[in-house]
Amino acid sequence: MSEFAIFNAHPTVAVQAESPLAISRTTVATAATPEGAGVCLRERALLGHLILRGSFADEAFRTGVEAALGVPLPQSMGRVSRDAARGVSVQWMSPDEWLVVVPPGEDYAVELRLRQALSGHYAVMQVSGAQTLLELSGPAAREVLMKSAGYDFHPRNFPVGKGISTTFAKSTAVIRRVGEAEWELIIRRSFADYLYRWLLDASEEFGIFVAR
Amino acid sequence: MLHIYCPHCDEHREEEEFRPKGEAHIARPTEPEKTSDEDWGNYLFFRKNPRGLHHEQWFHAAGCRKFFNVTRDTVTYEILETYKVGQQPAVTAESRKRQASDQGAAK
Amino acid sequence: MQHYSGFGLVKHGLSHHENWQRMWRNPAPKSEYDIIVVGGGGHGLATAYYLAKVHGITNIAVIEKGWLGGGNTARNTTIVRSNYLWDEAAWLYEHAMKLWEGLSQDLNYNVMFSQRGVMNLGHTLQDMRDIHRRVNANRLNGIDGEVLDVSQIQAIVPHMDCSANRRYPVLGASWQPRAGVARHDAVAWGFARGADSLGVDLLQQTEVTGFRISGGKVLGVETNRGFIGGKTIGVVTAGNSGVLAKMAGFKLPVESHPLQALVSEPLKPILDTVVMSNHVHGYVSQSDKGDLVIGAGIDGYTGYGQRGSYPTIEHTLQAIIELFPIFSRVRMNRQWGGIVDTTADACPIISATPVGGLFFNCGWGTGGFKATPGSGHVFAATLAAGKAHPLAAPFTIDRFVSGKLIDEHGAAGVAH
Amino acid sequence: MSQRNRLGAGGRIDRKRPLRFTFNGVSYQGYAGDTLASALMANGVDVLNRSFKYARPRGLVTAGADEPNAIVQLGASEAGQVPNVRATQQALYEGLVAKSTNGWPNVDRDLMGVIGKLGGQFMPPGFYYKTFMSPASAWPKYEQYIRKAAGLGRSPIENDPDIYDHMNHHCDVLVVGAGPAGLAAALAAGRSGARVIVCDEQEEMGGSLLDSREQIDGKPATEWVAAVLAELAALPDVLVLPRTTANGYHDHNFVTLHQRRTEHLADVAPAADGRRQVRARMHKVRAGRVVLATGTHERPLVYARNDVPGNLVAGAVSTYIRRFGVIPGQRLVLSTSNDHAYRAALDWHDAGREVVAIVDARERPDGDLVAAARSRNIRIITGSAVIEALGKKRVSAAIVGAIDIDGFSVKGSTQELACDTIASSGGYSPVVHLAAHTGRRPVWREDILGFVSGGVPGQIPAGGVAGRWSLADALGDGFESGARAAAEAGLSTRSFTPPTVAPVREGKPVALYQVPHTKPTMRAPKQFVDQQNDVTAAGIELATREGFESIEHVKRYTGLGFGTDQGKLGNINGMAIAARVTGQTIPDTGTTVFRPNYTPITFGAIAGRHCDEFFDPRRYTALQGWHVERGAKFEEVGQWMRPWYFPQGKESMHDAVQRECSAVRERVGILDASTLGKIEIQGKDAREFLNRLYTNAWTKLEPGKCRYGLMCKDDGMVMDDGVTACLAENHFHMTTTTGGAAGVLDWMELWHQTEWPELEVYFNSTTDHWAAMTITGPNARKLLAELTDIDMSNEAFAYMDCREAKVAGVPARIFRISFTGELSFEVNVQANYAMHVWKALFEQGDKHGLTPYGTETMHVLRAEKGFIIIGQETDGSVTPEDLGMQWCVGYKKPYSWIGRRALSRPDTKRSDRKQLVGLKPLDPQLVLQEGAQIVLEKEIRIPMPMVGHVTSSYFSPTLGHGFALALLKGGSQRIGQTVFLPMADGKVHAAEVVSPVFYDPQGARQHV
Repeated sequence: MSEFAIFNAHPTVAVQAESPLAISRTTVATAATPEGAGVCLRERALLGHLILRGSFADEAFRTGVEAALGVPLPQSMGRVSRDAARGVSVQWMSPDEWLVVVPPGEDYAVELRLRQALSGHYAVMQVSGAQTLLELSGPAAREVLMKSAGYDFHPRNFPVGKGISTTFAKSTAVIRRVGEAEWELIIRRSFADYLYRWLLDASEEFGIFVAR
Repeated sequence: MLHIYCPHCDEHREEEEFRPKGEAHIARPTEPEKTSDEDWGNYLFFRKNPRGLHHEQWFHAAGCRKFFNVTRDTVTYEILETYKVGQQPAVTAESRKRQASDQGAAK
Repeated sequence: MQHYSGFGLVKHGLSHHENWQRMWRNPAPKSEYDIIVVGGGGHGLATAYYLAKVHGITNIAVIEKGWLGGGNTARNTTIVRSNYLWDEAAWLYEHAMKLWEGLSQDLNYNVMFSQRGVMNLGHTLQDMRDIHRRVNANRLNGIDGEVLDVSQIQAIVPHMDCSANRRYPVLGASWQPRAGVARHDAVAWGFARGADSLGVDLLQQTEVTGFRISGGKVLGVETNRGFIGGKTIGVVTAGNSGVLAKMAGFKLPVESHPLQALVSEPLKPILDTVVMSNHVHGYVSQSDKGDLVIGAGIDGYTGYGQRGSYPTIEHTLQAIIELFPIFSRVRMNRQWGGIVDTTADACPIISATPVGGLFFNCGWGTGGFKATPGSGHVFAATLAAGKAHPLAAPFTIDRFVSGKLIDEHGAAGVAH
Repeated sequence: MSQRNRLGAGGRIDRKRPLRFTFNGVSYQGYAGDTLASALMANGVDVLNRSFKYARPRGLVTAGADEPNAIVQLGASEAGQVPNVRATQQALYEGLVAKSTNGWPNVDRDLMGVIGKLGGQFMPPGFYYKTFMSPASAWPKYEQYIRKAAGLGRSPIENDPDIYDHMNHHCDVLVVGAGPAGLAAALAAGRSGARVIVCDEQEEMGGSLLDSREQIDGKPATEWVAAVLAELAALPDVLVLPRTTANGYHDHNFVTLHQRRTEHLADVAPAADGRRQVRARMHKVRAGRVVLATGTHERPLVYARNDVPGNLVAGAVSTYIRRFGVIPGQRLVLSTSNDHAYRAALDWHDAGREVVAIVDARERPDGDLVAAARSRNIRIITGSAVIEALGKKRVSAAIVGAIDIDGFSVKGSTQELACDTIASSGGYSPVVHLAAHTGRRPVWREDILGFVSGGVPGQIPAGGVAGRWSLADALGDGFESGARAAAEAGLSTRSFTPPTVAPVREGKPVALYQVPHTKPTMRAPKQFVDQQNDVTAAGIELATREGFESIEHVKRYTGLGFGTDQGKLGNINGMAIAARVTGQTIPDTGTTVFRPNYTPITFGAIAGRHCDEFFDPRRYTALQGWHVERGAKFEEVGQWMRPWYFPQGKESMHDAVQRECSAVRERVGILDASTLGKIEIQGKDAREFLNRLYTNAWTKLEPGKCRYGLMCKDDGMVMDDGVTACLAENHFHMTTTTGGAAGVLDWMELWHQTEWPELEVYFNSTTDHWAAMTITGPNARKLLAELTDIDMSNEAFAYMDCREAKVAGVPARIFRISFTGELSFEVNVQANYAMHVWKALFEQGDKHGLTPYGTETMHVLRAEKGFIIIGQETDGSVTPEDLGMQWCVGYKKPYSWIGRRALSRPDTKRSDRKQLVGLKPLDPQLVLQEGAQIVLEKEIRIPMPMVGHVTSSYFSPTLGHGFALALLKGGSQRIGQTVFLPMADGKVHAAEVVSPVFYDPQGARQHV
């Protein structure tokens, strides 16, 4: 009897997948082009998202994760390990929890690799259907974040590479800074339409362009 | 609005990320079926509710989702320390009294 | 006691108001009283008044650490209603309602009890089920109540946005026409004046620092003005009840939380009734002076600071704007907080305690003001007899042991 | 158009930009840079309002936030109405429309004024407590008149067209106030590299420097202001916020700053570049240190008829002259207790108008400003004060008398000085409001005759608010405080040489609050303390006479400080008067507590963007698009939008639900069940964890099996329910109710982290990951078999099994569970693939009669089966036993699971508790009202004992009659009895008590 039921959620036949923003696209943005827009918004849809649980103190767990993912396990709040070329990131969420984001369709393979590499008290859970990643960029992007969340987004407190989770409008979001004026938001599926409309509304005064 | 240091995230966060969860260090009776109705009622409902130093539980709901403890003055709302579940507070009504009397003696 | 009337006002006006008497004396404490009431808020003063008036016991002191009516009596949103769900609570609050209805005349002091009606809105199907349940129960308990549909609501509150495109459209409401508001300070002052005139000593700036207890029975209180003897003591100190209980050596099933409220600038009449919504979590009425009086939610942490957290205020005004988008351009003048002693079943404690002769009346949570005369009336009877008045009997401390809670959260739960 | 009080030169207005505006229907002209107040003054408009109690004519008293009288209604359109705008803080713009808030038929001829004049004598404080009591029935009428007479402006009655928002900030140093101390502090902190925010409530930054007579570094003070602002603007981490009021100071240095972004442009925010502008923004600042540089408010003197238009505080005179180039009148009498107020007379004189006299309460005034007045040959009357103003709608003369301050009396005879303006100054009160919002009581300082901050952690008062009043002191203190604040925030700071300012020597002021009159206070003409609330010195005296000795009582009885100016002008005078008449000192009397807001703040700004659709999120499932397309009506369940029913054409709700119910019972229906909470649990102790959380047992649940579970709180009351599947030995998929999901997850975290950390288990929410579709009805298997790659037979896939399969090519977890009592499969797929599967089911479903159904049909079907809904059949007072669910209670489980102990408390053991039953109305067509109360007798007498209530009630097309679930006292013993349900319309319904399971009690249909 196996301890865990591993489940590949992806069909092997061609199936139209829909991102959480499928119903939201009809809402109109205020800038038709990225030029002159204070904020640009782009969804990175259908990525693989996994929750990884375990103990950082457990060396086997640490090395196992690094072997499976190819990036080190971040130790503390704010840390995100990233392999940009492979599109893999691992973010500290809690002392015993990490968020793993991988390219579309790779989540199952990553789970298998993790489960092969790990043993003892740990967990891997698929949440690819549960969330989506938005890129928010542009000169006014930080101000839009400041309108939406009480966290301190100043470069002194939020250098490039950092990631956190916090309240966002009346929902929550994972927020990562990936460039000088480039941010990633990871939001929950059921709140995606609300947050999409929120971002458009909060960005109106700066002009927002929504990329396809 | 409170600014609360999360001992797991190792930084201050805004109160909106947290939820207060009442008095800390209330242990569930280890043998409930052998516990009297009075003691069970005590465990469920009766609280110290102090005016002054209070050890209370908070939940970092929108952050790391960990419970932790806070020593807070319920009148000034000053937070004197936060510490993890399973740890004991360093600041207590007794320690404060001691501190005050030490200072008195030093003078 | 100087009788108040319109005629009296004219008479005093002609003599430049130089002959008004004090509303109450400022007596020195006696060494011993038959009954001591600790806490000079509305409930404590009402207790003393009814002890003197109904039970003829006049050797009474009311001990107040600050100024009369300076606690939650001075900090609430003045709503009076009795449309509670459960029999025990409904009977108690309706008892109070009947006393409210004659209170100005009884006290010869206009407490400005304004029976302008209270409306509790429903925004979900479950809200409507709960509203029907409560109104049906109220009617069978002899308490006025109706369920209103949206057009009936709109007729009473024409400026509320009842359109279907709100985030939480209004589906219906319960309506208690006899409910309303009263002038909170006047209630304390009226009871104080009435009690004083019957011989009760109102001892302000007198702080209880401990109880003298011997053989499990209370003998009196230690205060900053010395020991004051009394073998029957009623403690009515709302948010500070836990502190007093600790002095007497026991814990209470209460927690003290900040409860905030706010007022707008004064406006010309725009809202003629009291509108409450548990679902969006806001309630509003307009005072006779023109302020919109708005109640905020309770903060989840223990707090004696008479202030709460700012997000609670934000959320409250979001809720008010959800109901009344026209008020978005109105300004908030002032916010403040009270200390409410909450219980697990949102019902009060009117009870004997582990100490003989020592009684507590507390745990009114967010709902104390509306009960003021009723609370005082039944607590007076309880103190006079040394055992619970029938309406107070269900509200013992023991119910938290036996499990016989009277859970008003479900239907009356949030706002008052 | 004449601006007859406009000076020929001077002021910071732009005379090249005239602006037109109307006040009370009359058109006037002012200039860019004017406030509405200065523009009205320029046009000689004296009476701006009527007081609310006595309807007395009132004019401008101040030039700032402390103005009690000039409260106007703004707005050219209905939606653009703004009530209660202080004219002194409203920038003039082209086309501004304003009106007085009181006065009928108009502010000049107010009929209420007659009543006020005649009746004022009979309306002492609290008069309404003493009358209107008989007959009791007349009070509502009286109240109607009281309400009409009260209030200031009016609310708009159209929805607000404007938008508002919030901006969150963190900074090292927040500087409140941009006068000399504030600007110096911002500069010192900013130069150190600190993150600095500096805000000021006025249209222009600079505070007192904008009307100062003094020079800084040998140049006009305004040049220094401009240079500092330029430097601050160039610093990258300094944010300068003009038109921004620090309105509330909260715990742990959290300060809200209300920024007015468009109110100087129009009453409704104009669009910019075709985009909406935010009318007001609330900056929510968490500051390391706060430098409080809020300055002082000048106290007027309290003398008889001091409310006649033309009575101003002295500093306001200087402000109007020097900043706005406008002068309040022709002939000035200044009554003062201090040197500083002499500025008003000097400015007046230098503007070329007549200073009739300076009346100084001190015997021997002596200081540089006094000398300057003497050098101008201005008459100075010492040891005296203005004791009464004459005039009706404008001052015509001042009565001046020599006074004995200690004896509180007028000595000898008085003289009448003809004048049209009386300026007064009783000293300066530090603006300590923000230092008191977090509960610290201000402390009296006798040397400055004012309250200062009681000390707030992390807050540094600088300049005037700290009692440092000379310009040189304020600047020096500002630099020092800014540097200290930055250093405390961990930044290294340089030392600065403050700019040079020529010292101005000022003599000692005298404490004077209420000026004595020749008549005793109770008989003298009204001496106003708080003009907005018509509070007089006599009123305060009367309050104390009646026993209101605490300052809080005085305040509440008289209304002192309750106005929209929050007592900025009157509070200290009022306290001092109360102290004098009760024979106490001011510190003994104490001050009342200051609360937010410092000045009133628009509701919209506090609410921010969280209005309308953003008031609360709407949560959607992956199938929302389809539901909308199919015309679903929605029911909201804990933020989730769930299809309630799917009407076809013009079908009524009743018809749609009956059709959907029949489809499920006879063919097959499909429900979007994605909103159910889902929690994935992994770990070797997962099973034990479930054993402790749920009332029932989980030890023996095999992989591939599902089980229904109940959760209680430790008081034994039911809290949530749901089905949990064992996916593998240490791996479970839990479901919760839709509304309870978040709470259950928190609950599990609480127990795991605080009570049972030894359990090796991890769990996370997967609610949004899975889309769940319930396919239910006799044809469910047939339909699924066509789309599924596994054996769907009853033998291979039994009731309460769970299986993995591909549905329409998409991997799925299928749970064979039933909430309808029919053959049911709940198909779970990764949410991104849900729409594909859903549509594929409909492509195959037509021939099986597949019908989408909503929550209403779900409710009917489950109620027919007696299945409970948490929150409908339960209300926090219901145990598993009350629900007749003893089958779901693990009495023998070894661990005392949550809730178990409480079930044996005396009250939970009672046999006459309310228990779940079914009700069958005797009239089969009747649908009982949900919430109907149950009684045992047909004859209704009020009050009537109630024994329970209807929790759920529907008409069942399957049963052909109405039916209900109810909680009934001792219900399990009453099966077969008839009970009664009295309704509001007087009807009394009868129903038979039956089992709560109405349909297929053996459960055969779900097992097929």
